[in-house]
Amino acid sequence: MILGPHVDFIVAAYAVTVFVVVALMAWVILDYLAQRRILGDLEERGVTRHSGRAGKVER
Amino acid sequence: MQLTAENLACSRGGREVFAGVNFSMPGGEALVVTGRNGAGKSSLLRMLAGLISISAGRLALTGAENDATLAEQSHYLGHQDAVKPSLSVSENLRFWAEFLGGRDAIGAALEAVDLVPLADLPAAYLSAGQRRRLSIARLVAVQRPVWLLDEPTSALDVPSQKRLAELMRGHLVGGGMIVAAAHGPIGLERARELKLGPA
Amino acid sequence: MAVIDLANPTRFLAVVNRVLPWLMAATILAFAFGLARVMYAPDDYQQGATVKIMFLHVPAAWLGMMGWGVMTVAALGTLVWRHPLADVAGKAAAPIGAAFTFICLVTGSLWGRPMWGTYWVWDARLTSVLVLFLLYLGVLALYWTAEDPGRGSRAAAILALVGAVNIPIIKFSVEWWNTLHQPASIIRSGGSAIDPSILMPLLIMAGAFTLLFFTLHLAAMRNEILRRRVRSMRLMQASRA
Amino acid sequence: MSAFTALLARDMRIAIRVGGGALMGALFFLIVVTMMPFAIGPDLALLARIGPAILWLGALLASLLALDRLFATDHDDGSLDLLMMGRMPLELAIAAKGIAHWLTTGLPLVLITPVLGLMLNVELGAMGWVSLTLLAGTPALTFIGLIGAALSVALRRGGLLLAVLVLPLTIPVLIFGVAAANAAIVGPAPFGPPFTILCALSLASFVLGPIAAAAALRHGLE
Repeated sequence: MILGPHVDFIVAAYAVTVFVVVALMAWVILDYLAQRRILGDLEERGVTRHSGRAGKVER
Repeated sequence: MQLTAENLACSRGGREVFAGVNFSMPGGEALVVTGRNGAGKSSLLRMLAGLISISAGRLALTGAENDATLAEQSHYLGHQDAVKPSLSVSENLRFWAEFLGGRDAIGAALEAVDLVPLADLPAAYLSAGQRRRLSIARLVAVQRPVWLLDEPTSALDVPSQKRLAELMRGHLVGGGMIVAAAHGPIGLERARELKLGPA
Repeated sequence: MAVIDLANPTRFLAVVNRVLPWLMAATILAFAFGLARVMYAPDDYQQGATVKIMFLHVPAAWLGMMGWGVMTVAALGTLVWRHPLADVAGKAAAPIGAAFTFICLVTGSLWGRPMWGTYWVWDARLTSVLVLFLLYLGVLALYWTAEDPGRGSRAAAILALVGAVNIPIIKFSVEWWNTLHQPASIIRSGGSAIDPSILMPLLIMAGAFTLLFFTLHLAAMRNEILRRRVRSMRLMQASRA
Repeated sequence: MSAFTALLARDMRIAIRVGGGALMGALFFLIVVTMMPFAIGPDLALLARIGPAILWLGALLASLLALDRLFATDHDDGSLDLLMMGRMPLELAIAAKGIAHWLTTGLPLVLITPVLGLMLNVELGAMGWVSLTLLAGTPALTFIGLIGAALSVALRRGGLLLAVLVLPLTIPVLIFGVAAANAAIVGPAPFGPPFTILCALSLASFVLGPIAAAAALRHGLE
């Protein structure tokens, strides 16, 4: 494969694309881990999503 | 320590709000300012806090730190809570503690207002009463001799009002003083009353 | 039946968890295959080796536009059917579509420098893509500013629909503006039939990028569902304390 | 942490959180600069010649419009009362807010300038000079803008009032900023004198802005 006189531009284009795609993937993965961690934290403290006890009569 | 007001007057926008207010109180005492709406309760507190200028009369705090003004030795709890919704509960409190130059007592202060379980929660999730409690935590986190409280019990439920009353009693026992504006009882048994406006 | 099943976020999460690894594998395979074909693709007689940039640029342009298409459909879902997943789909599509539009702009200007002698010309097509990018940034800013996700996504849905109606008008007026000011001075190889030896790799790359888009989109949707779960749990926590 | 750094850190943290205004100025800048060729026409030679002026105007508008809510949010939620009661002089508190605002709004403007320069066909080397003038000049815009932000809070009016009050005050910054940029790109006048004056303007406004803003807040909020 010979890239000719404009090799810099071609490499730069691929590099930018790889960078943006990697950034997107990092965003998705880190965000996923962060949300999981917070959810785990909240569950550990016994917080639930639905007001489980709200309907019942407290004695 | 002695807080003295002599012939204090306040006029706002050309209208006289109050005039001839006199009181003198030593440390360890509380003063409850009462009066109908518009009598100038909030204005008096803001004047003590140095937020509005004194139209006439004299105001002095003696016997405390010598080179600090009254405002710099006071805590002011106004109608708004000075809570930033995007910061967490502990971030909010830590900022005010650092800004007001207090000691590092964030945990104890959150404990005192019962907000420890919510410490990491963004303040946007708090209810009005919880925001109020976070605001009160500031008074505990940073030691200042004078507390200026503008209707401190508003938005608080009964247990929180009781907890606030305990905090206020502790502050008085420690030699501090409290000036509070209120419509109803705020839970202090031995407070002097200052009635503003025509009877 | 399947649609109703997917409407439930919990069920949707389960499906995503099952599908995502396969989708990822397919994406990687498609890229491996596509890039291999790209390596052996011949040079263009006019563009020379820079035609290799086109294998990134053209799919990115398509996906940038498709991202807005996804947002438009999701916006209808939000506004008309009030579908809970539509909000999530629209919000997740915005940054991904913006990223692909950005790739399109950058690769385009990196291609333009050797071909046209400048990184940027106010050519009708480039300018339209730039406007699309600005619209994406507007939607992202809207999501970023709104603290209440429900209100934010309805506002963004309206903006997405307005944008979908407006994009053709913008495109038309930009073309008119451009021809008014600038007689055709740019040599473009468009119009002539593309040689299959270039077209095939291009299509494969487009497929690979599309798979990548959907992989990222599903993963981002999953994050968004989790984020809303965190929000409702925090609200619950605050109301209990 | 001192009160100054605490306030600085708080404002920056709020700016980058959800609902904060960081990068919004840069986005506005990008859009304003993009609109210019639609009005002027896509003539690259013309755009290259007036590019620095367009960039400076865009940066001016972006940094002023972003200042709108700087004190208003603190005023609305009661924080401003406490900031005024602090042991730290109000002037310093305002300076801390100004620095935080410049770091989250002004600096991004400077950083994206080279990209916008490409679109206006300004050469890469020349772009460096324009960025340098913006780096030296945008602090002046922010700190002069503080005065307008304080006045608009004191008068309880937001939005355009700020621009109306402040834009005339920024004329010197605009003159010497564009002059320095043009001197660096096309000459023949030397780059040094206008750039030095630009730096002097920034330094002077760094002192005068907080003082005037503090006075406006003190008298306005009684």
